[in-house]
Amino acid sequence: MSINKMSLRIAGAAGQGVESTGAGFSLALSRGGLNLFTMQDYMSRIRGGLNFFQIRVAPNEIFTHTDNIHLLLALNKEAFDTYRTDIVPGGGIIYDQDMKVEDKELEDDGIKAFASPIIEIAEDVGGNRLMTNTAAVAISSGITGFSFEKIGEVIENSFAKKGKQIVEGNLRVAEVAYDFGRDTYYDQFEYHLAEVDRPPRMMINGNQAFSLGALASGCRFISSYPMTPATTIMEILASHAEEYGVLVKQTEDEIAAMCMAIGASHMGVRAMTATSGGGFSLKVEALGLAGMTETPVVIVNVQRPGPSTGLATRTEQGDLRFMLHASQGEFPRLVLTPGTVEQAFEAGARAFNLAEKYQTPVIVLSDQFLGVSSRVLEQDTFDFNGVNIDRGELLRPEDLDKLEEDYQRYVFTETGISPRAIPGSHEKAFYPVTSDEHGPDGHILEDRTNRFRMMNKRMKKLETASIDLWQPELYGPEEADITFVAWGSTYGPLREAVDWLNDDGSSANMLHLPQVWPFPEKRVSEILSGARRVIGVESNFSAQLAGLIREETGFHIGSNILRYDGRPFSPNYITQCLEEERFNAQTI
Amino acid sequence: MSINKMSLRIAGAAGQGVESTGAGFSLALSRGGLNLFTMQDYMSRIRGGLNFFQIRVAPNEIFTHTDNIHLLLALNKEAFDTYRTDIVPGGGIIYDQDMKVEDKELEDDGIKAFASPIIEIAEDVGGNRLMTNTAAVAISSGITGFSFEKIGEVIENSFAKKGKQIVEGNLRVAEVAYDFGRDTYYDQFEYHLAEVDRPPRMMINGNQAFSLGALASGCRFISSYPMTPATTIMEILASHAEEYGVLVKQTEDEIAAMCMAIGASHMGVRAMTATSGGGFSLKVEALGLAGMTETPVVIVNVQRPGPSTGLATRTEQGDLRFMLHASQGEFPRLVLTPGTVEQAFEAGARAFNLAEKYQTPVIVLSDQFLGVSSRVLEQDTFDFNGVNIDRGELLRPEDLDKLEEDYQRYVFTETGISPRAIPGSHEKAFYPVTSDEHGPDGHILEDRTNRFRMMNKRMKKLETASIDLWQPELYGPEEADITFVAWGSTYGPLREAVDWLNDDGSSANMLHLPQVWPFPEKRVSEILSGARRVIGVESNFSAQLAGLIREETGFHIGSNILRYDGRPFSPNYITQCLEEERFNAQTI
Amino acid sequence: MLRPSDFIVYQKPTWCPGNPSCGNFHILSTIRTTLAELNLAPHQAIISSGIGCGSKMPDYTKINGFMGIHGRPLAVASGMALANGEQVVIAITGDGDGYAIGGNHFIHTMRRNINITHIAQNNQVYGLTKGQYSPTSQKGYKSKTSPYGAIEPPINPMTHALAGEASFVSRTFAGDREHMVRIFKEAIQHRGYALVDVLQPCIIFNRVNTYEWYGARVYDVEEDGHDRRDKSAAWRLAQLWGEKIPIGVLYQEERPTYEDQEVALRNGSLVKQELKLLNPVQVEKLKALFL
Amino acid sequence: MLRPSDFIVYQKPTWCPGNPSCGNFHILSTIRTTLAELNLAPHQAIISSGIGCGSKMPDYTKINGFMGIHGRPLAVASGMALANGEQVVIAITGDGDGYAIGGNHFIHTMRRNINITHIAQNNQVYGLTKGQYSPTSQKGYKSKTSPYGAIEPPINPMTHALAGEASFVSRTFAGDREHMVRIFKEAIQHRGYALVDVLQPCIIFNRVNTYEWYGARVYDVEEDGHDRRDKSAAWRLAQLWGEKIPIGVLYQEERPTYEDQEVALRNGSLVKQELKLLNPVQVEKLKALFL
Ligand SMILES: Cc1ncc(C[n+]2csc(CCOP(=O)(O)OP(=O)(O)O)c2C)c(N)n1
Ligand SMILES: Cc1ncc(C[n+]2csc(CCOP(=O)(O)OP(=O)(O)O)c2C)c(N)n1
Ligand code: SF4
Ligand code: SF4
Ligand SMILES: [Mg+2]
Ligand SMILES: [Mg+2]
Repeated sequence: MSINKMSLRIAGAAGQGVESTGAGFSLALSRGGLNLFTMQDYMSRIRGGLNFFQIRVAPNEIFTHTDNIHLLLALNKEAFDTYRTDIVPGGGIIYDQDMKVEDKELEDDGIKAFASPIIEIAEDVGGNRLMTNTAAVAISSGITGFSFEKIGEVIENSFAKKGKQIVEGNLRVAEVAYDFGRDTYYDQFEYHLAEVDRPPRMMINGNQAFSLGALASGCRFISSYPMTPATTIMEILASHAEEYGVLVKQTEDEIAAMCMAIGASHMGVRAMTATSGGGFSLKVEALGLAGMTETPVVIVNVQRPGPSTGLATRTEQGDLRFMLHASQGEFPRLVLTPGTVEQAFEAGARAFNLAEKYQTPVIVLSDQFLGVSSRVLEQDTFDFNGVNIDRGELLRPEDLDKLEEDYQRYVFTETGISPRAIPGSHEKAFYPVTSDEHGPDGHILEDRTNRFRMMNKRMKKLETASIDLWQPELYGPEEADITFVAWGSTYGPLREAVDWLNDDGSSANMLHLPQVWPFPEKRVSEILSGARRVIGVESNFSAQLAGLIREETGFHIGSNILRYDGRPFSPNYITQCLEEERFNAQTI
Repeated sequence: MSINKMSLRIAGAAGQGVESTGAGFSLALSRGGLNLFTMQDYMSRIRGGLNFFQIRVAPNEIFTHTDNIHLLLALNKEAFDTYRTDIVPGGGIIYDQDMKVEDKELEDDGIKAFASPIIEIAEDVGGNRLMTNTAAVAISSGITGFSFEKIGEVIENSFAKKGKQIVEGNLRVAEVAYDFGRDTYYDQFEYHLAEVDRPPRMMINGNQAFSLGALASGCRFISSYPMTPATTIMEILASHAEEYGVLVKQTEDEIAAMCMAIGASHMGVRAMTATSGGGFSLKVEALGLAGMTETPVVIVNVQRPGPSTGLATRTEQGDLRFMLHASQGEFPRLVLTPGTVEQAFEAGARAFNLAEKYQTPVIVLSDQFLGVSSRVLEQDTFDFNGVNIDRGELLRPEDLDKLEEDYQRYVFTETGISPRAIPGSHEKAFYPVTSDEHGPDGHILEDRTNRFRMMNKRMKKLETASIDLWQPELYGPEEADITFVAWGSTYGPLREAVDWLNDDGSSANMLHLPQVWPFPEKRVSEILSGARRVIGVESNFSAQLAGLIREETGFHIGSNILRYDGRPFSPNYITQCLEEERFNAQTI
Repeated sequence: MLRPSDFIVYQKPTWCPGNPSCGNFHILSTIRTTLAELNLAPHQAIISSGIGCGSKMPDYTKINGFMGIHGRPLAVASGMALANGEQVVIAITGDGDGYAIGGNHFIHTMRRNINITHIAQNNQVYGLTKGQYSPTSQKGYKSKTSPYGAIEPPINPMTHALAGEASFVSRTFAGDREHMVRIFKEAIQHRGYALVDVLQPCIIFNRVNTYEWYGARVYDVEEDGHDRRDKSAAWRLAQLWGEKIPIGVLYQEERPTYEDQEVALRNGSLVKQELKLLNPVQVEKLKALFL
Repeated sequence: MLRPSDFIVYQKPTWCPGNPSCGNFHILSTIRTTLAELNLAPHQAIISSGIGCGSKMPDYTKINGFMGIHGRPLAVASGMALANGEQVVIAITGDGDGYAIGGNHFIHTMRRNINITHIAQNNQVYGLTKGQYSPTSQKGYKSKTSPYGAIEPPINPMTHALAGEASFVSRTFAGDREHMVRIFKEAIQHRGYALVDVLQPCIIFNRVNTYEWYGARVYDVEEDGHDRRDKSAAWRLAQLWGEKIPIGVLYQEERPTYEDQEVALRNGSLVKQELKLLNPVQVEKLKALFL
C-alpha cells in the first residue's frame, strides 16, 4: 500500500478532453494538499490522435515526472493499447466497460483492469454524453480514495459559467461515478491518494510563472503573434489587461511584434514579446536593432523541436547557440535559461531589470516542457514583495533639469552604460537614435575611432553584466563521482536522477545554469576542473552547452546524454543512458 | 626611381566620380599589363561625404592594398587634408590649381605638390566641366608616365554610348591633360608606371568572380532583394539573364527571396539568393525550412559591419557564428568562406554542387572587402572547363521507371542522403514534403523513433560532407615561429603581412580556412598543435573563429589581432598590432 | 480518366470531425474532384501550403506537396511557377497564413500575375493555435487574445485583391461543394494569379461564423447578373459583408502573366533547360567583360 | 512660438544637391515648417523611419527620432503610439521601405487606425541602394535589376489604402511646398492613421519621374470639388495615374482610433502609469488564479 505516491496518466484523442480532465483532476489534488508534477504530451492537431496528461503525486516535493505510471485512464482503445506497457505491476487501468480489451493479458502482467460504466453513468445519470470526463475523473478519484469534496469543488467551479443545471448534472454524475469507483475497485488498488491538510497552494506552470514574474516587475506591454507553446504567455497577460494596465497586442507577424515592443520600450514602457523558434527567427533582424539602439526588450523563446516547424507541440533545447548568435554583427545580450517554475518566475522578475540596467535585449530561453508542466508551490514561493524594480540609469526630470548641454544618448562611460532619457519626458529629452553606427549624441557617424569606441562601449556592457550573473546551482553533494551539467528545463528530471543515483549508493551532483550568457565562466571552470567525471545532459543533438563550455573554459565534456525525439527527459531516461553508456548521439 | 610599384588613391565626395574614375584608371592599367589590387572606401550616401578608390600596382602578384600611398588624386579639399598624411615621402598629390592649399607644408614633408589646371582643361578644351575626371586621370597618367594609348582606349569605351562628340571631347581633354602632367611633373616624380606587354588579363572582384562561378555551375535562378554590398551579384546575373537563361527576380523582401529560391530549387532548378546581414536575418526562418525539407539552396552573405544597419558600405567578418547557428533547431549546413577572387569563383562553382549533393543549404560567407576589391588575373585562372556539375543523387526518369513502390523522398541511407526525384519529372515523381517532422515518405510523422532516425539521418549528411571538405591552406614555410589563423577576406592582407615578416627575418605562416563548416578539425588540429605560436586574425570583436577552434579542437588561441572599425585589414595594420602586441580588443 | 479517389493517400485528415465537420473536409474532397475533373495526374500539380489546419491538405492528397512555413506559401509557389511553368501550382493558405503573416506576399504576388491558384481557407480564426482572433475575425470577436473583443476592423481580402490588381478575384463557401468545384476549376484554368477566398467554418473555435451563418448570407454574384469584367461593380460587391455576402467570381481580367514577359523563359520552362557547362563562346563572352 | 529654424541640427543632409535638388530637401524643410506651425517642440514629436535616403530625416531634424530598420517604421511607430499617446508619432518610409518590404505593416496598420502620420517618400526607385526599380516604378522601368524593363505593374498606394480602411488617404508633391505643408498639417491633426504619399523626385536615379514630369500632371482633387467623405469617388480618383495625377486628400473619415478602444489605455497613456510593485490585493488576486 502506498499513499500519495503514484503517477496517473489520462490518455485519449485530442478533443476527448484529455487536457481539461487532467487539469481539473490535478487542481483537485492540489487543493487536496498533494505535491504534484504534471506534464503533457500532445500532437499538433485539434482533434484525434493520441495525447496524454500525466499527474505525478509524491509525499515530498517533486520536480519531474517519471516514465512509469500506476494508473492509466484510457479514454479510447488506442490509449489503452499504447500505454498499458508503461504501467507498473500492481498498477491499474480504467476504461469504459464497452471497450473491447484483453483483460486476461492485463492480469498476466499484474495490471488491474478497472472496467467502468463511464459513458453509461454520464448518459444515464447526467443525461449527457459530454459528462463522460466528469465520470472518468470521479471514478479515478473513487478508486484512489481521494476526497470527493475536492473533486466536487473543481466541477462546480469549472462548470459554473454554464449554469446551475449543468453543474448539478455533473455533480450527480460525479457522485455516482465516485461511488462506483470506490465501492468496486478501491480495495483492490494499492495506490491511494489522501488529502493532506495544509494551507492552499498554487498549481502553476512555467509560462504562467514567467507571466506573474513579468507582471510583478512592471511589464506593461506585450506584442506577440500566436505560436505554440508560447501563446499562453500572451493569453495570460491578455486576461489581465484591464486590471494591470498591460497592453496586449496581437500583431500581423513576429517582425511587427518585435518592432512594436522596441517602439514601446523606447518610449519608456517595459515591453516584451514571446514566441517559439520560427517566430524567433523572424525577430532576428530587429533583435540586432535593439542591440544597436540599446533598447531594453525582453524576448521569450519557449523552445519546441526544430528544425523549422519540427514537432510543434513537443519539447527540445535546440536553440541555445542560436540565441547567442542571432542577428548580424556583435552586440551584448543576456540569455536566461530558467529550469523550474520558481526560476521561471524569477526570470520574469529579473529580465526587465536586466534589460533596463544594461539597455539591451534579454532573452528568456524556456521550452515546452517547462512552459506547460505544472508544479504545486507554497503561496509564498514567489516573493512578490521582494521583487525589485530597477530601471537602471534612467534620467529623471530633475536630472535633465541640470543638464547644461544637449542630452547625449550614447555618452561613453566606464561601464558602457549611458544614462537614458525617455523621449518626451522632459523638454530636453529629445534625440535621434539609429541602427547605423552613431556618435555619442545618437547621430549617424562613420568615423573609425568612434566606431571602435562604440563597439567597445556596447560590448563592455556584457562585462558589466557579468557581475550581476545568475550563478549556476550545484545540486547534490559538493563532491561526487559524477557531475552532471545541464541548463533550462533539464533541471527537474536530472535533479531526480541525481537523487536516485545517490540513493542507490552512487554519488552524483548536478551543475545547472539558469543563465548562459554572459557565460558564468568562473564558477563553471571551478566546479568542472575539480570534478571527477563530467557528463552533460541536454535535450538536443549537438550538446550545445558542452560546446559552449569548451569554447569558454577549455573543459571538454566528452560524454553527453542527449535526447532529441521531442519528448522531455525523465530520470529514467537519464539513468538508463548512464547505465548503458549511451552517450552523445547514441540515443535510446 | 621605382617602376610599377606604387599606390594611387583617388579621393573626393560621392558624386564626384571617385568610383568611375578609379575603375576607369584601373582598367587602363590592367589593359596595360600591370598587376593590380584595388579597394574602395565609401560612405553610405549617394552624394557628398568622402570616398576613395585605391589602386595598388606591383611587379609581382598582389592580394591586398597597403596603408601607404604614393600618389593622391584629391578631387576636393577635404580629400587633400584628410589623406595627405598617408602619402609616403617622395610621393605626390594632384589637385586643382584653384584649390587653396599650403604647399609649403607639403614640401616640408617631402611630398610633391602637383597643382594642375584640371577644371580649366575640362572647361577650356572640352567645353564641359563634367570632363574634369577625364582630365584628372590623364594628368595622373602623364605624371606617372603611363601609356596614353590605354587611357584613350578606356575613355573611348566608356563614353561610346554617349555619342561621338562626347568621346572626342573627352579625348581632346585627355590629350592636353596628359601632356600637361608629363611635361610639367613627370621628371619630378619617382614613381612611374610602364606598360607591360602580355596577353589581356581580367580585372575582377569577389562579387563578379562568384557570379561567374555560379553561372558556370548552372545557376539558373536568383531571387534577391537589393542590399549593399551584395546587390551587384543580382545585377551581374540580371545583365546576363537572357543570354544564360537565368531568371532574376527582385522580390518584395528577403523572406520572399529565400522562399522563392527554395520553391525554384524544389522544382529542380539551381537557385540562389544573395544579401548582407540584415537581409540574411530575414531569411533565417526559411533557412531552416530548406534544412528540414532537404532542399538544396545557395545563400550568399556579403558581410558588412553590424550590428543592425551598422556601417552599410564597409567591411567586417562579424557573422561567422551567426551563419553556423541561424534558425531554430539543428540541421546540416555548409559554410564556405572564400578569401580571394579565385576562391570566390571556386565558391560559386562548388556551392551548387555541394547543395545538391548534400541536399542542404550552402552559405557562402563573403564580405564587402572581398566583394568589391578587384585583382588582375590571367584569363585561364578560372577553370571554366574544369567546372564539374554534380547534381548528387538525383533520380533520372530511367531510375524512376524501375521503382516498384511509391517513391519515398526521405528514405534512410548510410550516408544520410536520400535520392531525390524532381516533382513532375516523371509520373512517379510526386510526394509531399513538409517542414514538420516526417517519415521516409515525406508525410507528417510524430513518432519518436522516427524522429531520432530522421535527426540522425539529416545530421549524418554533415559527416558525409566532411570527406568533401575544402581544406585549409597553409601559406608560407611549413615551419614558422608564428602561425597566423584566418578565414575569408583576411587572406590577402595577412598573406602579405606574412611575406613582410619573412622578408624581415622573422618566420611566419598562415593557416587560412576557405570553409568553416563542417569544421576541418583534423587539419586545423594537426597544424596548430605543431605550431610554435599561434595568432588569430579576424575582422570582428569576439575572435569568432578562435572560439570555434577552441570549441572544436580544444586549442586555445589567446592572442588575436582584431579589427572592427569597418575598414579592411592591411598588412601594415597586422604587423603593427603584432609589433605592439595589441591583441584581442586592444585595437589601434 | 482520373477519379477523385485516385488522390486519396493513407494519411488520415486530422481535422475535427463532427456533424457538420470542419470545412476543410469539404475543401479536400473538392480539390480531389477538381483535380480529377481537370484530369491532372498527381505528378502534374503541386500544392504549396503553409502552417495551419488547412495547410495540411497536401498530407492528405496524392499530389506533389510542399508544406512550408507559416505565411510563405505564395513566395514558395512563385518560385515553383517561375521554375516550372508546366506544373499547375496551387497555393493554400489560412486566413492567418495568407492575410496576416503572409500579407506582404499576398499584395505583391497579385500584381505580378504569376500563374498561381491561391486557395485561402478563411475560417476567420486561428485554428491550429487554438482559437485566437485572426485578421478576418469580425470586430468584437472574442478570443483568448481578444478577451474584450477584437478592436480592429477585419481585413477584406476582396477589396485588397482588387486594389492589388489580382486578375481573378473570387470567393466561395465550403458548405457548397458544387460552387467550390466550379470556382476551383475556373481559378486553375485562369492564366495568372487567381484568388479563391473560401469561407470555411471552423466548428471548434469560431462559434460565430458557422455553416448556418454563412449559408444564410451567401449568394452568387452571377445570380444578380454581375459582369465579372466590371471592376467598379466588383469594388462595390467586394465591400458587401453582412446580411448578404457575395460569392462567385467578382472580377476577372486577361492580361499577360509574369512568365509571359520574363526574358529567361523565352526558351520555355527553366527545368526543361539542360544543365550543362558553358560553351566556349559563352565563356569568352563572360571573360571579355573583364578584359 | 517656434520657427522652422528651431529644428535645425548640426548634421548636414547627405542628399544629392543640384538644381533642382533631391525632393527630400523640400520634405525636410516642410517638416520643419509643419512642426513649427503646429507648435510642436522637439521633445513632443517622434519620427520613426526606416533605411533609405529619406529615412535619414530624423538625423537632420531637431526632434526625437528613431531610424530603425528597412521596412519596419510603421511597426515601431505603432509601439510608440500605443505606449505614449501624447507624443505626435510620425512614420517616414521610402516606397521600397513602406510598400515593398514593409507592405505587411502597411496593410495592417491602416485598418487598426493607430494614431500615426505616415509620410511615404515615393520616388519610385530604390535610392540609397543605387537605383534598382521599386514596387512603385512604372512598368517598363529600366534599372540594373530590370535591364529589360520592369514587368510587373506598380503597386498603387492609394487603392491599397482605401482597401485597407485607412481613415486618411492623401498624396502630395515634393515640388509644391505649400501643398505639402497643408497636407502634413492635416495628416498630423487627423486622429488615427493618416497616409501621405509624397511624390518625391530622385534626381539621380529616376530620370523618368522628374519634377517636370510630376509638375505637369498633378492637380489637387479639391479643385474638382471632390468630397473627401465619398469613398467611391476616392476609389475612382485613386486609380488615376497618367496624364492627370490627383493629389490632395482623397479620403477622410472619422472613426475611433485603436487607442480609443484599448482597455489598457483607459487610465491614460502607458508611460504615465507609475511603475511600481503590485499591491497586496493584486498579488492575492493573481495567486488566487492558481489556487
Ligand atoms: C512563424 C510562425 N509563427 C507562428 C506560428 C504558429 N502558427 C501555426 S498555425 C498559425 C495560425 C493558424 O491560423 P490560420 O493561418 O488562419 O490557419 P487555420 O489553422 O485557421 O486553418 C500560427 C500562428 C508558426 N507556425 N510560425
Ligand atoms: C533588410 C534590409 N534589406 C535591404 C536593405 C538595403 N536597403 C537599404 S535602403 C533600401 C531601399 C531604398 O529604397 P526606398 O525605401 O524607396 O528609399 P529611398 O532610398 O528611395 O528613399 C534597401 C533595399 C536593408 N538596409 N535592410
Ligand atoms: S480547429 Fe477548426 S479549422 Fe482546425 S481542424 Fe478543427 S474545425 Fe477545422
Ligand atoms: S539618390 Fe535620389 S532620393 Fe537619394 S538623395 Fe539622391 S536624389 Fe535623393
Ligand atoms: Mg484560420
Ligand atoms: Mg524610394
